[in-house]
Amino acid sequence: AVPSIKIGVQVPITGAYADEGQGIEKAVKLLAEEQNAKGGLIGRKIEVKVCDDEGKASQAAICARQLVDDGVVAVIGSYTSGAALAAEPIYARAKVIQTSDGTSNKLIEKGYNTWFGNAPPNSAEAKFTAHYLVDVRHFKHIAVMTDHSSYATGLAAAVIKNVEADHGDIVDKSYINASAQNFTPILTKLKSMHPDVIYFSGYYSEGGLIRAQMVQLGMKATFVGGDANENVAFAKIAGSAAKGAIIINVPAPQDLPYPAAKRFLASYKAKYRELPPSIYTLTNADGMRAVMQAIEKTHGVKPTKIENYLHHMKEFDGLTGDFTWNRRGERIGTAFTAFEVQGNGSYRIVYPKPKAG
Amino acid sequence: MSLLDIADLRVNYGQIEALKGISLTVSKREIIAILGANGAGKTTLMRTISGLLLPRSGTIHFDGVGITKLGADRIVRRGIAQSPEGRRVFGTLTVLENLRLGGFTRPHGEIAGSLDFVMSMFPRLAERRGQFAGTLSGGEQQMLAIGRALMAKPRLLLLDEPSLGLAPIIVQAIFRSLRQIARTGVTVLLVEQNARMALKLADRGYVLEVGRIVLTGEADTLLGSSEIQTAYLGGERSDGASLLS
Amino acid sequence: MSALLELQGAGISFGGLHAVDDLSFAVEKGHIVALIGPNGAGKTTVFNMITGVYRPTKGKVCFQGQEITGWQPHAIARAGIMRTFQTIRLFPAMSVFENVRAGGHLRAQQYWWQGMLSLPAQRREETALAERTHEILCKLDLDRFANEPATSLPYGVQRRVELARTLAAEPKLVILDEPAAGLNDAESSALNRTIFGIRDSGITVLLVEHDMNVVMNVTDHIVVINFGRKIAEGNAAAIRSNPQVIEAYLGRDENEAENVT
Amino acid sequence: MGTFIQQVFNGLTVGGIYALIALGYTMVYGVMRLINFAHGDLCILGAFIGLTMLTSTAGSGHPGPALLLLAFVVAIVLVAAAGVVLELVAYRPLRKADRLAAVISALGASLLIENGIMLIWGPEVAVFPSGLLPRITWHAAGASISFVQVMIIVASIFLMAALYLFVNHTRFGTAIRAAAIDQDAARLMGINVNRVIAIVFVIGPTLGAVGGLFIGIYYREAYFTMGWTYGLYAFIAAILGGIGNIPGAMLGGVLLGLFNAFAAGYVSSSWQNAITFALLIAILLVRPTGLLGERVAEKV
Amino acid sequence: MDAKLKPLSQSVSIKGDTLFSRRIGLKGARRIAGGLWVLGLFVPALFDNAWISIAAIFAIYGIVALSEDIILGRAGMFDMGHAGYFGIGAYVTAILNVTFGWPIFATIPFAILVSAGVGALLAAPLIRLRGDYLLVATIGFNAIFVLAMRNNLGGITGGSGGITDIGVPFLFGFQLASQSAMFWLDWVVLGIVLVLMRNLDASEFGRTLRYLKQDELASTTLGVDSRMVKTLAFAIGAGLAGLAGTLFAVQISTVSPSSFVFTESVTLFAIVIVGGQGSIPGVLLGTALMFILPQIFRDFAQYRYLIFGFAMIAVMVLRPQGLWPQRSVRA
Ligand SMILES: Nc1ncnc2c1ncn2[C@@H]1O[C@H](COP(=O)(O)OP(=O)(O)OP(=O)(O)O)[C@@H](O)[C@H]1O
Ligand SMILES: Nc1ncnc2c1ncn2[C@@H]1O[C@H](COP(=O)(O)OP(=O)(O)OP(=O)(O)O)[C@@H](O)[C@H]1O
Ligand SMILES: CC(C)C[C@H](N)C(=O)O
Ligand SMILES: [Mg+2]
Ligand SMILES: [Mg+2]
Repeated sequence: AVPSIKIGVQVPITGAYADEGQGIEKAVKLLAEEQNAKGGLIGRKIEVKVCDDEGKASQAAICARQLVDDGVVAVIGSYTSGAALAAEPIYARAKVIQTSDGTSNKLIEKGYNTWFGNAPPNSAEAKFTAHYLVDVRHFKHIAVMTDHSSYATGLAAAVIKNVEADHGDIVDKSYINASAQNFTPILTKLKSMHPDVIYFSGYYSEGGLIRAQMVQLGMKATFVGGDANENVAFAKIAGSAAKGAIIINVPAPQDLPYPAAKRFLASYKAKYRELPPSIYTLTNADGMRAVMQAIEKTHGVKPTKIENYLHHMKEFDGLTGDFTWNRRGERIGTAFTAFEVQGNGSYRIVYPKPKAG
Repeated sequence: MSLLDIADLRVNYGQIEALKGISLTVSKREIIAILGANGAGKTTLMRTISGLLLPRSGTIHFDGVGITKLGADRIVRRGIAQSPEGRRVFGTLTVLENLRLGGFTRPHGEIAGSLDFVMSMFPRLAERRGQFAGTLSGGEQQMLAIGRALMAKPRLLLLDEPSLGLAPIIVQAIFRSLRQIARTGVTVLLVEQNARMALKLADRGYVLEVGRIVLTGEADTLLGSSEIQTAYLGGERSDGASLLS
Repeated sequence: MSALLELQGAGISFGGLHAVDDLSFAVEKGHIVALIGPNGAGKTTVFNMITGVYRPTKGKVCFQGQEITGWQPHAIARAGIMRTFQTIRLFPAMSVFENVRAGGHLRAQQYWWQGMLSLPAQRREETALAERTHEILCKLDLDRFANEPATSLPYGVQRRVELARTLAAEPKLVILDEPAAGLNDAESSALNRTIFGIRDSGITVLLVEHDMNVVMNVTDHIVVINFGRKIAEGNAAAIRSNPQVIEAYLGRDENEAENVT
Repeated sequence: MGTFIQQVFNGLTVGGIYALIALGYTMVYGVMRLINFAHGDLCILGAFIGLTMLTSTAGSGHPGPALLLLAFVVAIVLVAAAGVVLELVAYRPLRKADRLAAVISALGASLLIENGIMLIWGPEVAVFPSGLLPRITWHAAGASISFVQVMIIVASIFLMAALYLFVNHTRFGTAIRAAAIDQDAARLMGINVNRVIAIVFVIGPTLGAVGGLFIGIYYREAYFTMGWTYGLYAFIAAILGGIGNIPGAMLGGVLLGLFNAFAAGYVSSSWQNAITFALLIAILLVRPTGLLGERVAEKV
Repeated sequence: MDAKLKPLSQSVSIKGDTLFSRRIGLKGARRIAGGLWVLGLFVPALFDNAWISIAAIFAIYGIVALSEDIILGRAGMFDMGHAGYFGIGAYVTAILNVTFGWPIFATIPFAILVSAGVGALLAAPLIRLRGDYLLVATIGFNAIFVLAMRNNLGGITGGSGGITDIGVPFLFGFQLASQSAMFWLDWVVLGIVLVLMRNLDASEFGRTLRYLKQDELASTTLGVDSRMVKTLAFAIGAGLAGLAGTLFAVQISTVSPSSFVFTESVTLFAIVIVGGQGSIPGVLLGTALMFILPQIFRDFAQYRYLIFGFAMIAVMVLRPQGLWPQRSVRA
């Protein structure tokens, strides 16, 4: 029989980001199944190998070795930049394609050929964020909060740099510990500084709590969160306090106008009886789709050929919009939006102003 | 009528058989001395009667009722209290709390009276009533252990080497009180190394050897027996324990 | 000749309690000295002060003319004082052999890294240590228990093991806290001979004991304390007839058993 | 000033929760010398059970506080039952063994409960319904304190005091303390040690379930690994106060909460835990058995 | 009189077991252990890369667990922060190699010395603490260490993502890049550590640790300088853990705080107890169970820790002394 094509999934199946990891796993498996139902890829079945990196760098490195030892062609994941970073050199040395939603700029600094970010990098997000905070909303006093992850620290630093370049005033930069729950001490301190806005560059699990505790403490400042706050759990955790919070990211799944995206969401819902937790289920699905397309187009699983194809592909028709990859594996060609969380937990795009109709 | 009736009791520590078929009877108001060399199984016997060890076979009857399989706490409620080897006082509780615990099974109202009795028997305990038992001297702890057992107002009092570590004057006092206590209707089972004193006090005695009863009789007879004389009362030992000389 | 061990006005208090107060006495080299007194008189506390387990709050302790007040226990051991405990303290998960070998700790010269590298000098020393331990076990008639777990043995044997452990350190002074407790008369007579044997091998002995069979028959000198203070001092005959000692400690008659009935 | 007062309340709220959990640690430790590493997970089990009650009764038309009370009762009963079973299965067989064996058994139990929770309730964050309690917030001198916070602080003080009185001023309490020191000797006093231990394993988890549910109500979320984190902090609180000592656990919990608040609020939020731990170590160096721990010298 | 008195000398039973026969037993066990180690050398020839890397990880964690056992199993000090020392070694190697370009082998002495130094420095004041209080203090140390690494202490630890892309060791001009080569390196170091541990147990210092564990007061009155000995035990344990840290950094090629968190210390602690305190084969068996099984049973994904927790309880209840307890007298 012809050997199967092995695709790895390295994501947090357990831990704080379990729902995101499981969403990615589900998306990849769904795509593989659909493809196999069509007779597979270049005549070979796709076999998905999953490894739980728990969202931790250490476990990610172990996963990377395991998946490499399993003989995968490409790996989808991980969700967090930290886990993707730890695995990156291992995949690069083994010539395994890696596509992840990790947006930390560190991921592209090393210039590995095997790296393909399926979400736009932090540098772009930071530029947009600074513009939004300073030029659009005209916030006078900006407080920045971040956790210690590679992604959040990098994003916070980039936002601060861009805000300062735009002549905005950063009143404070504070660190929190991810996995903590009590942020009232730090918020109390910030409250006494009277910021107009608190920008949080970490993940939704803390973002939701921060937002809730701001309201509990009677803080009037606006909450603006980075892309990792986009997850259905944000609004659930923040509860009634979620209303009015702003999140900056590429458009959310429901806001994707493309037919392919609508189809994908429908079959996802049919199969798993729920919607994906965030847009990253779809960006990673795009990663998987791009890899499959490359294998198909190059008629094989030669890493160099696949890399080459992906780097030079013109306008990939993504579920999350058309994009291309530059030489460094950076995703190019997706616009950011700022959206506001509504009372029912849905999002409304507030900037750029949606064109009527 | 016999108060305590033990038949063919066998007790093991893992593979080691510590009691190899012990039978004995104790009548009401008797004072019984149990003698035996180190490791003979005296403590094992006491612990088994109290229910801290489960025998492998054999039976124990107290006042006609089988208590062989009863838990230690239920046995106390039936009227058997023990002052254990090694004293086992509650170190981080005060002397007073220790004594009160001795009366744990008794109605609240009766405790005060017993406290007075014990404190008059051991005035040192009254002086030290607020001190943590763990910081008492060895002898003071021994007094506390005996006093605590008395607090239960038992019908059968088990004393495992009560004279251990006590000054001669206290030992005399304790043995005098034991006689008094026995007169009030308490039966006493006494393990002692101080064989002479124990046999002077006791009505009858048993001699244990490697888990078996090897000798029993009236205390006076035992005191006069040559075996007891040589083995326990200071005669020469055959065993080569005369050392470094 | 000056005393081997000397206490000068030593005292310690716990909270408000003066457990030992202004106590002075001396132990001459080569003697067997007993410290006696009622329960709670402070005897064990005195031992604890001498061996550094407690730090005296008053006075001085001198050993071989050198002040050792407040030294750490291990330093005092190094100076040549070894002790046993009122409640036996053997290493519970070790055999008799291993327990006694532990006494030779101070005799071992090896450094930790020599041990880890198993250098020849270290191995030679190990053999010597094992041989010496066996000698002591034989001397105290413990050789047949050598491989028994120490704490499952009968009480009397455990006491002897503890004694052997102190002797393995080749001390100048051994301090014994109630060595005869739990022994019957026959056994305590045997203990008397052991104590003489220790003295004859050149080691000074200081002991606490309530067993008059031991105290009156082996000691060269007796110190009596009550409430932490010395109330009498002298040889056996003198102490036996001292009214204060009789009243506080011995009771009406030393051969007290007769008086019980 | 307002900021300071606010920080005190911030600390007290969390400290109260730590204290409730720490009391359970200290009780079990006191009697069995066992660090019950599964205690934190039992607490969070309480939170999840309570959550299930709340979501399944939501919309039944009964008033919020009544539903909340029901949730507390059910959580307490089930968690206490789990505690007793745990003792029976994982700890009782090890009573005579090296105490570390029981500690490892407790770690195993912790993993078991934690992952059991994950399998039942899923690995994602579970969110509590809002609006169960009056949304009252008091504002004074620039500080805000909510009804939930007051409830947590008051309840933990009340439960601690009740427990203290029970343990130190009742016969049964003395029995608990006696069993804590020497089980065989306690049995010789007529104390049913098995029952004492079973009751301790009812009291500890009961307080834990209350603490766990408070966490859920206060933060409005629960997830399966949370028990480990809270358990660790509560254990540290118990040690800080002197493990085995009831007011100590309370004091330790509150201090830990305050340290956390002040470290994050006045020094550095990113070094918050380091500062807290450094303070903890410093305190232990000065008082090696905790603030209120027993200091009975070993008598030889 | 119902029986005759027997001579007293029979009142104590004497077991036939002699020191000599025990020695044979011990030697036999050592031969088996040595044989297994030699067999291990053939792992790369017989298994695929997945298994070789599991074997390499086993060797590394085996060393850390053995070093924890010096402190916990032998000296009886509750060290629940051991992953910290392991981490120090790994970070020293990572920083020297990645930031300063040192060859891996040159970093080893520093990894050992820095960990040992921190171990000694911390232990010196902390060993006054007993039992659970020491346990919490060491947890505290571990937490502080992890936080310091997360906070990118001095700008050299790389924050929570840690340091990636650690190089491979060179030996006599050969690059030990393949998984088999790395495995042999780990395996040889494990062998050396095993010999050191065995020697330790047979030396006065090793015994002194056990005296302290069983009765500190009695030990000090026998002349044991407990402070010094305990500090030294911490230093040696920490130093060996640091050595393993180097190997870990090389094997995983990434160091990050999450590898050295308190939970890892708990696992190390558990290995020693599950395997058998003070027992070399026990600790290795414990390592195999606690670190390797979860790796092998990855396919059980969600159930694996549930099963694992259940197994921990079962092992302790059925074998409270550990799977392979130290050969000692049974009390
Ligand atoms: N916990 C135990 N485990 C194993 N063996 C034990 C245990 N306790 C006692 N033994 C053994 O059982 C036998 C009887 O011991 P026991 O303590 O009953 O003797 P005893 O007559 O009270 O001696 P002593 O005069 O020393 O108090 C001894 O051989 C002893 O070694
Ligand atoms: N650590 C301590 N804290 C408080 N009191 C103590 C402490 N140690 C000893 N004591 C008290 O000091 C007194 C002397 O105790 P010590 O143990 O020295 O007596 P002893 O003479 O050895 O008595 P025994 O013959 O009964 O052993 C006792 O009253 C005891 O309660
Ligand atoms: C999926 C995203 C929330 C991940 C985040 N942007 C990161 O790089 O870690
Ligand atoms: Mg006995
Ligand atoms: Mg004494």
